[in-house]
Amino acid sequence: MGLNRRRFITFAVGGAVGSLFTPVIWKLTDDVSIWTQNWGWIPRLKKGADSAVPTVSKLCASGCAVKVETVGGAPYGTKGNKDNPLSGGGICPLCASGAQLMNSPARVKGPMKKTGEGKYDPVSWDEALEVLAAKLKSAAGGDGKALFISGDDSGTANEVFSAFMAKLGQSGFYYMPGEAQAAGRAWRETMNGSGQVGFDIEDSDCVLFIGADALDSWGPTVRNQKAFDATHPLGAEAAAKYVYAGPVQTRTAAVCDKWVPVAPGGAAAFALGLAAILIKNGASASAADFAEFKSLVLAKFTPGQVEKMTGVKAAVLADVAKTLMEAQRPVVVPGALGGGAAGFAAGAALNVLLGRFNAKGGMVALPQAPKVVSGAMGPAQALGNDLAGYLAAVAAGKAKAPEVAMVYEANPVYALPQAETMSAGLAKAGFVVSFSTYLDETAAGADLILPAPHPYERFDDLQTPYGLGRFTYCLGAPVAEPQLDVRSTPDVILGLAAKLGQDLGFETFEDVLKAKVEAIGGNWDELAAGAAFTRSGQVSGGVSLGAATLGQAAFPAKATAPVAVAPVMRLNVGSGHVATPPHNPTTIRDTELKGSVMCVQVCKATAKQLGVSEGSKVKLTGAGGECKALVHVFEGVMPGVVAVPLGFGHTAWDEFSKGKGDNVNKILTARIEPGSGLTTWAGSTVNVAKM
Amino acid sequence: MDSKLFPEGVQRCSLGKFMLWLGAVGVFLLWGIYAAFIILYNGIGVTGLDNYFGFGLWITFDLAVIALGAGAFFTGFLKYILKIDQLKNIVNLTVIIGFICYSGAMLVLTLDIGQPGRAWFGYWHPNVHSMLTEVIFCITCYCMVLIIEYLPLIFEQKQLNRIPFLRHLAHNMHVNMALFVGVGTYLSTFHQGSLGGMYGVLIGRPYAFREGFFIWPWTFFLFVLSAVASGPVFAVLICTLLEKVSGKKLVEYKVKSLMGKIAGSMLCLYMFFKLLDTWAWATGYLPSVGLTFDEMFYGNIYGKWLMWSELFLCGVIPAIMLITPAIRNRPSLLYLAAILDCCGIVINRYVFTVQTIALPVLPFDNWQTYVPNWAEWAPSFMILAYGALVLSLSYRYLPVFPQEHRLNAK
Amino acid sequence: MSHGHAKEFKVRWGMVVDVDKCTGCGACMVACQVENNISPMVRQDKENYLPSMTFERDDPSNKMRTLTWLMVYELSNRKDYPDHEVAFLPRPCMQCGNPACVPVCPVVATDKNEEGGIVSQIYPRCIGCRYCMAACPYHARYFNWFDPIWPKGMDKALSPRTSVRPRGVVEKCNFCHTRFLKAKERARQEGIDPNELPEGYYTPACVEVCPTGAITFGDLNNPEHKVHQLAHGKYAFRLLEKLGLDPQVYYLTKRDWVRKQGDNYLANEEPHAKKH
Amino acid sequence: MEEKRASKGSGGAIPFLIGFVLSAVFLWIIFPQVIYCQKDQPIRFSHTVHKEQGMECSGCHFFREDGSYAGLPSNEQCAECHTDLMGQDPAEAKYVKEFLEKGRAVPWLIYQYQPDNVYFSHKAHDGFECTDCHPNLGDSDTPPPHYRNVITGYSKQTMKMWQCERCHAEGGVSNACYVCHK
Repeated sequence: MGLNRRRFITFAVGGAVGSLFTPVIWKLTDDVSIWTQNWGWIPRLKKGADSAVPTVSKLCASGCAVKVETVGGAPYGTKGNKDNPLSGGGICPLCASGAQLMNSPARVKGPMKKTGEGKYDPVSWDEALEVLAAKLKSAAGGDGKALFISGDDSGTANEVFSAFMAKLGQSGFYYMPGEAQAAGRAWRETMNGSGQVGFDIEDSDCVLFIGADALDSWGPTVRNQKAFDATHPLGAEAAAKYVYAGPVQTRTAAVCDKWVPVAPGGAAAFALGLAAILIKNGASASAADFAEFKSLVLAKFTPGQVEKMTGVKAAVLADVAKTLMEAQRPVVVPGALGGGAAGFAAGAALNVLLGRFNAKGGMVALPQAPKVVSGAMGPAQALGNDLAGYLAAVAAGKAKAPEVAMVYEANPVYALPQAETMSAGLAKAGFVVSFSTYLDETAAGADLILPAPHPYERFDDLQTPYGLGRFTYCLGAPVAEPQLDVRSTPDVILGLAAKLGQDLGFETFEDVLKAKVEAIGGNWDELAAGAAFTRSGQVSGGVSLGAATLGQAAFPAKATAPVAVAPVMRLNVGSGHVATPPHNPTTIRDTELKGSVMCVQVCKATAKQLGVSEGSKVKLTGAGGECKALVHVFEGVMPGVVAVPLGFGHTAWDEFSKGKGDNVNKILTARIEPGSGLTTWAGSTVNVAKM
Repeated sequence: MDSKLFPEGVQRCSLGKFMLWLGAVGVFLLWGIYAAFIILYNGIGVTGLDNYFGFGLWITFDLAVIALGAGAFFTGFLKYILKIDQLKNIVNLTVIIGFICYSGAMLVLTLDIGQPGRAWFGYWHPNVHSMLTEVIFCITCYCMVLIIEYLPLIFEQKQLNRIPFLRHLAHNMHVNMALFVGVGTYLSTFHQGSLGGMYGVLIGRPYAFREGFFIWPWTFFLFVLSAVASGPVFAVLICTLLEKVSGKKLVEYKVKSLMGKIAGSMLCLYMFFKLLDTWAWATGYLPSVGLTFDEMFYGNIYGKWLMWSELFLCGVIPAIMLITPAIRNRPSLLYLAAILDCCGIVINRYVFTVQTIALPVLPFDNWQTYVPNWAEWAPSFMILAYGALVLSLSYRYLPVFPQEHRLNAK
Repeated sequence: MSHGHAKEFKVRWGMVVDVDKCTGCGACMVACQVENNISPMVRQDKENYLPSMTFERDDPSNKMRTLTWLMVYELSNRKDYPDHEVAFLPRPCMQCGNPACVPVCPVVATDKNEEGGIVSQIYPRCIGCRYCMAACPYHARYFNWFDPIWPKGMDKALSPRTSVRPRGVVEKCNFCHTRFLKAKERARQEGIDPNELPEGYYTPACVEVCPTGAITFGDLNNPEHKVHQLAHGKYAFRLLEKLGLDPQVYYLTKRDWVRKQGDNYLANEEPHAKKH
Repeated sequence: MEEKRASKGSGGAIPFLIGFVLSAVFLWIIFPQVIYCQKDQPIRFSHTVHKEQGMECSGCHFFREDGSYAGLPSNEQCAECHTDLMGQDPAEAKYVKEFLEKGRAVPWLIYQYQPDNVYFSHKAHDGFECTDCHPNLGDSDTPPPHYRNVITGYSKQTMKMWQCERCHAEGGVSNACYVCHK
């Protein structure tokens, strides 16, 4: 019986039927479905002990007290630290991404040296430090040859940096401009205040935010939010009234009892308008310049004049004044993105008039932690240095460019107002060094990148972030070993100092912090375990109302273009220092960013006036640059105002932020504020043209 | 060249011409196969579907072809159970159409589910409360029944039929066909209904949700009725298309007219209930959940024109045309009515699939629109091409039309 | 009706969200993604070995394709300046008492049968038919259109609590269910009855991180839990209550316009406080 | 015609039967060998040697404070004793050299490996004997080989869902999906 076709087929059929009586088909079917649960290219979870390690996170501007969740020692999540008053268990959307940012593709993996335009070679730390030491040696001799920019205005690391600069004979130590700087300078120079000013929101029963988007991006956001939480119990009547005054219905405005639209640049005028009403109703202050202040506000800030300057109707102004007067413990929290002293001083004067200075639930002057590094610059001087003004002067050729510029945890190329002018100023520096955790715009153009560890990998601290109403000190210890070739910047600087023959008195930054903790009278172990050191008590002393400055500075700048700009910072998008983290793009609305184009917001009336509608492509042109955007019609913006989002338009970083939207810092106009001499960009105006 | 394979006594075009035609069909098949690979390799993300439109073109396509394929079970039922003998002249075609529609729908479903490797879970881990479980069971079972009904036709192919075993097998299957048809009718009725039930039970989707009888929402019965109201005339349309393409008469006109009459009667019955249902939904159910009839529609894409077209232009009008002998007996009008009837059912399946989920139920949500992309169109065309292929081969080599020889005798 | 009897549970985990306290900051959404291993939205699969056959993925601004188990909606009172108001409404899965999604699943990949009343969603069982997504009027269910991708190195920070899902399956908020399992485990270790967890033993990630305390969580059936009182308070309402899905998520607001957007009302209808 | 007759006769059934039997027998024998691949533990860990030193099981396998179970000791725990070589066993030398000194965790092969989508609480099963589910490794000198399914990647001894469900059902414990899945 030979094997013909038919027999073979029969044989094969038999084999097939036979296989059905074995487990093969059934097992394979089952295994294939199990395989789909277990695909090799889907990552596996890590096993191990689960714990939550406290530290501080400096990703947002004010810093968050966090607990880092780890599995088998590896960080994976971040939550608030309930035991720390700075957090109360809450967290901001930037620090919530902390563990993810640790492994972000944008991290600088090791020291890098520039070898050509946009080209970098990895170098060893030794080599890199050698190069930097040589540069600094040659720059020594003569002030103005070196520049240090710090993006962290609450850390002891600054003492190391500024003392190092001082030993080099350099006074060019700057903070990135921000609320703390504007307030600090206005407080000291305009109002003769001392200590660090803050606001005891927790104990207030009526909070008026003038331009301070306090429940989303201003000051110690999480603590502000916790104060709001405490005074607004669930399902019951609120214990405090919150009012937000500003050009845009921000997230703060969304939960406040009232939103008072005030034109951009009109914050000071609005506050002085309120002051005028208060004074008319008998308010007074023991300040030396009260009389001058009184005649100023009664003459120049009548409700009618204020309406012209700010767009706030007399009745509304009276209503806000009434709310303040009727409250037991009101507090005014001034603050607006845009530097300048007037906005702060006018709001602070209002607090003084209300009798709320150094009062419970009012505006307070807080003591500052003693310095531990000898030769370090005091906060008064450091806050007084105006980086934007300096770089603008360098760009214009009015000041000499530094030979070495060092940038720590800051992104001046991106985040300064009139960004293109400022980065041109920085570019004039002979040699730029970036101490950055991430490949940000500044690092991407620097001559040398010396990567800093992520906050979870280093020692760091937080000294009373601006806005707090109580002296507070928090410590952060490393949660995990760095996985990359990075070194803590203050340690690097201490090493450099030794190399250059300086004696800063410390060998490691950990020792500096230990000295600091001892100096304030805290307990290292408790602080390292996540507790905050707090101390009540205020700095007493009379203050002035700043009438002399306000008389010049409180008037809105003359418009140079038809539409006023109201920059809006949303913390989930990023800060000036940290771009959008990997998990945050999904939290950005499609009315804020569509594909790679950002949206600017105008109300119907403005849209009509500009001849644009929902989805129109527009170009915004300011004095220093231009931006592209789509129009989103939103009725929470004052007429004549365009709300622009900060935090977009990165050209470095990673795919989660790079090439998305445009950098609105470019279209802000930096100018010198009359009276205070500070650089301000409040009340910038732009042309909006349909594309 | 392949004339030995042709059915007894009929003429077919040359093999070259036929191959040319198959080549044209093959282009669509290849395009679809490419798309299928891309989809299986990347994930369904390459389609135009999204989190709002989890169902889209594919589900609409499946539901439509399953409804239009209903000619198979209903004609079979009339022929073998109710013994309307005239239908034997077209019943083979309805079986082939049914087979194409059901197997095609299953192919698309394999792409449509996110985890094809787990497709058998529907059997192993069934949720007896889900209408979709009923659909999965009935469709796969009925597809097997259709294969059983199709097989004797294949065995009757001239060469195959010489093999005694196959001849006897085909004969015996014919003898017992009534049994299979009975099973098929039962399965088919249930899954046509379950497909409707799938939407009717959507308690969170006011556009589709319906009260009902026992465990079945009204849409269950409406879908059965609408399927039997369109399936027969769809078979007539396909038959006519075949006649036009081949240039031969395949089925007597009076058979087609009879099919039209059957569909017309069912369409009348369907429209009666459908209009009642729509009325009760618009005036009773919607206000009870705080919605109005007008809120169910949006712009042109989900405008009322769709509903009016479905109900009147493609519902009431073809119903009247099909039950009026004078109209029905005029071929062009019969075909027109048949086209309208089929369009109405496709619109029905489309709005139940897409408009149901496009409607924002949350008051602060917005209408969303859905446009299928190439990755969805390509497999759909692939199924059409697959249908054309099966139909062409069947027509060329199998004795599908018993009357063809007689009608074309010169 | 086919979706008849809601199962009774001794414990019903529920959430109460105060819309008047939500600033829409997004911290909860980030915490949710981190806890539940939702991958960042990467456009290109750079590691794939068939690049010409590999398609680009979705932009995160395409909100129809994001995986936002917890979605914060922006509500508007739809009035013109200056009477305009906004509110933010976080929407997790409602864990309905009478879920629309559960009875429709053909393979029992989603169910509501565990004490606590959380609607389960089992990824290895799901076949990806998306019928549950079509059923849910809250859009709480999401589909994995592509395999997840973590940029190189980022997968080192995966949460140990939630398994990573492959493409082709549906997922949704489950009140961080593994935290419930862990809470029971901790209770056992500490000698506490795992079926009577004290308040605060089990907290979902979003509740834990919310800086304004807008979200509260607990057992709706337990009068000692805060959510029980809040859900019965005069400011409470639920989304789409008229549909009869019986959600286990409640909202609070003192603003009438917000409450009115919580359900559909005819022109002559007024929302009224919930009766119990 | 002859051929046809042959196929009609017994000749038709014989190839079928041969095919049937061959395939059934072949697949029954060969399939289990193909689908599982045998692997040995990275270190020949001897439980008996450790027990002889007077170590308790709970020294390495214990509940943490949060009720979770530390099933495998970490390098830190091992290093409490094995800072230097303690004996002459080459397995110990291999462990110290290749893992402890390099700070690498030992990739132990887990016989009861459960995938990430399963949540198993040892605490909830505290009342059972370990050997009710696990092989009795406590008395082993050489760990038995591990069989890995080449398609699924699971261990051959991985408990399947129906086994969990059966025990839960018998014990009157809920079989709700979320009792065991994450």
